[in-house]
Amino acid sequence: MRILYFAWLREKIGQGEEVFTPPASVTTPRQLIACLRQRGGGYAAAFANEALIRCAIGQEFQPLDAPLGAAGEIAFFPPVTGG
Amino acid sequence: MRILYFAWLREKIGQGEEVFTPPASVTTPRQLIACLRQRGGGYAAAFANEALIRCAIGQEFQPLDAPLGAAGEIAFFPPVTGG
Amino acid sequence: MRKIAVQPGDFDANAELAALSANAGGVASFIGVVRGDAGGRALAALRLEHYPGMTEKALERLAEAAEARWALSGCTIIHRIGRLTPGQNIVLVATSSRHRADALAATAYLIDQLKTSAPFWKAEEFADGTAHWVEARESDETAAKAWL
Amino acid sequence: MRKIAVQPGDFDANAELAALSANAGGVASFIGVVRGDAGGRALAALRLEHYPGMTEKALERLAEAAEARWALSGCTIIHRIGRLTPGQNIVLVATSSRHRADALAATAYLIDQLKTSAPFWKAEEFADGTAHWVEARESDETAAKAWL
Repeated sequence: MRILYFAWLREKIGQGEEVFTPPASVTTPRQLIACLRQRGGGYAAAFANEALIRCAIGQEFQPLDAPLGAAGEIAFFPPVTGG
Repeated sequence: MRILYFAWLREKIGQGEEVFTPPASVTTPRQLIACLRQRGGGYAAAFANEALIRCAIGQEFQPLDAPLGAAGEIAFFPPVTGG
Repeated sequence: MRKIAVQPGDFDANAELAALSANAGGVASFIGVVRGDAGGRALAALRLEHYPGMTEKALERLAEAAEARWALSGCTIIHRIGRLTPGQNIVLVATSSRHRADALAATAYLIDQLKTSAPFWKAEEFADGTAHWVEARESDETAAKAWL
Repeated sequence: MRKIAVQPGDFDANAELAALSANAGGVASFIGVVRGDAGGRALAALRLEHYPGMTEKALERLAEAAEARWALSGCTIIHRIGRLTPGQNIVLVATSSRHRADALAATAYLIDQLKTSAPFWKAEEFADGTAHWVEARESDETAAKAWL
């Protein structure tokens, strides 16, 4: 699974992209966040407050409790601020 | 008094502007229209249907029954269609 | 900043919008363009007549009303007159503001009001040589009154 | 006609609006510009980051939604990315239609939706060298939802 990070999540984690295979028990973005947070350091800081995290699965906005399914690409980022 | 005509009023009357001193009994644009209509010809054609006539006194839109007062300039025209 | 102009020549939208953008968060605009047809018939040109003197006053008044109602940093109204062919610009209304909602609303307001309260008249020249004066549209009255 | 672009470079508003005006009665647009200050502090620049691939899809979807809701003859969305200084353009949203109300409403809709549903993020760089990521505004959420 390819995981992308944008804006301050990217900065706190220290990279914009990584490949990661979560345990089979991880079936939602929220569970993936919990799993990544356990790595501590930048991950713990980036994912400290779930209320500020949004995600996209396969380049579509999804709630944190959506099924990950067989997603090849998931992205985490703060609420968008373009325009 | 300077009277101006625009759009099809100008075309029917055959001129865009004239100087005219109405009788003292003429105190509103509607009365001025009645007075001009009596000239017949283009004036009668231009002023045949008062519902289509709008006016400005001193370059301000006014209803046909507004007081002419000491207006130096009055204009008659159809409803506006700019933009 | 306010700019009002009534002119035969075209305007430079880039330059006008750039002039408005200084210290604004956003610039909203509307450009009216001569269509290629009217009532199902091919149009050769529009002829635009106005009431010199009164037009400028009426447009200044509209700009004042918009500036009173919304927090604008700038307001530009340019209306062309004379003979204009299909595809040519007729009118530019543009406003700038710190927050986009003000500029978007003020621009819609100004073009709606201009249609019913600035002394311009349009005649349509058709490809077959005939011409007629455009009649005022009820829908324009309705749009202008919706802001009251 | 639909044009969607995400690019570091500036856009030519004249050219974009002229391209939309063919066979339309009117062209409405909104241009977002980098302000000179934020929260009372002098701004040196904005840095704009996006999610390549997803952004273009999100903007296409917004254009589709606007085209379904209003009678548009054209729709253009250009959003810049990278480092932009005060006074520079950030985004152009422009639509054209036969009747002005469609273009005016669709333009306001598109910029309101873009603010909450296209994956762009802004960081503010201040004159004193500090920088921070802009937080999403409640008012943008409210504006976007008002169209539902």
